[in-house]
Amino acid sequence: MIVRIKAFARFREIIGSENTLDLDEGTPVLGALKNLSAGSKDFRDACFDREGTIASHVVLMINGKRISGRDRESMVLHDGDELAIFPPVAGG
Amino acid sequence: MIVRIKAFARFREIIGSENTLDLDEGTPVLGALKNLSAGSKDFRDACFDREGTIASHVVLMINGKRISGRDRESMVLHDGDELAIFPPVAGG
Amino acid sequence: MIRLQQDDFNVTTLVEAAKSRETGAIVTFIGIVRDDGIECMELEAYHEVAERELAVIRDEAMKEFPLHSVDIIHRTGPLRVGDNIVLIVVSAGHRKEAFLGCEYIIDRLKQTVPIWKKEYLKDSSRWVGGEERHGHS
Amino acid sequence: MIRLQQDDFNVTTLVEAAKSRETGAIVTFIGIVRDDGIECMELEAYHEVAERELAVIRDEAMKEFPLHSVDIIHRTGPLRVGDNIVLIVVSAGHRKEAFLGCEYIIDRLKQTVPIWKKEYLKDSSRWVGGEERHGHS
Repeated sequence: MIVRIKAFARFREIIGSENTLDLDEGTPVLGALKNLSAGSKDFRDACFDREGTIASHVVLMINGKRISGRDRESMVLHDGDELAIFPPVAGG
Repeated sequence: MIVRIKAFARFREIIGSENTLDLDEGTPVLGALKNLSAGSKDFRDACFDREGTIASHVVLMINGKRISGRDRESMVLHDGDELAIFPPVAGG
Repeated sequence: MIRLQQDDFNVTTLVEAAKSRETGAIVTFIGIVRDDGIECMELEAYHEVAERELAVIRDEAMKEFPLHSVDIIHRTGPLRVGDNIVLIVVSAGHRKEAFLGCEYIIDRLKQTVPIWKKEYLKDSSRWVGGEERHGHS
Repeated sequence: MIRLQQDDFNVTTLVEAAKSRETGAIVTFIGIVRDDGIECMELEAYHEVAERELAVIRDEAMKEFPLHSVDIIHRTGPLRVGDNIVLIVVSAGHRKEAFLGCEYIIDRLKQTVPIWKKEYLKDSSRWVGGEERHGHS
């Protein structure tokens, strides 16, 4: 299945604004992020804390909806989904 | 002595925006207002309540400074003073 | 700038003039003639005293809150529904104080500044009472 | 109107457009690039989601307070010190709700709308953290 990754701010600077991943059906968010980390140590360092869990300040959205709690790792992605990753917002 | 009377809003409509009174030295505010009332029943009705005291909603200023409490009746006017009379303010 | 004037004001111009390099937030309040069944209104002021009171309020606000600038323009004369009555422009480093300062100023203005409004209805007219009565906003 | 745009906005034009016959008060908030030792900044947004979140905030504000209209324009792209970042225009019958509504909107905007700022200093650059960190206002 194809999942689009949108990255903003310093995540965009590391992996570019838009990536397309070809993942196995049923891959969860964590799987997609690990896939991206495999290609970029900088991305891994920005996304994960020292314990290997997604850093608390990282914001994740699937199709424009924020995901929180356990969903941040385990929510399953579907073909055509847009997964967005970015740091805390600072508009206004 | 000469005292200028500035009137605003409905007081202006009754006695005009500016009047000059020639009063005895030592005349208090009450004396000036009674002097004006003598010439206009409408002014008297607007300025005084039924007990003959200055109505509580009437605002008075001498030379641009609000006078309150007992001063509203007893403060003594001086030659060249500007006594202003108006209803509650409603700007903004 | 503190001013009573018949002419309308331009909000953009005053906002731009209020900026300094330290400005991060500008809050403006615009009071407008509301249609309370009226045709038009006439504003009257005790000019010298009103301008002096507005300056006092500006000074109070700048003492109370860390503001960079305060401008108040209040119109007088005949106004129609939809016309601007008053503009307050408050600039500050941060938004909290800009909001607090701006609201403080309009609240005080309505309490103390000698300005009056006469509303003209279809067949009659009336003087608007002070705040807590028929205040427009 | 809810809009993310590169271009600047005209406050006067939006204030005039916000008026109806029932409008008695308009409060505006303008966020401005403040000189925190920076040369300029670049604003980036998750466009579709940011505009949708702004519309959600507008709807929340209009549900919470008796407002007549809410307009939010947020700029993106390169901005210099003194440039406008965001404009919020809130119209209402009375001033209290206009102030409350406007402050509610900018508070929420800073919490939830996916927009980021990169500040360029003389020899370096930095991403601005979220509210309660180095927020500009």
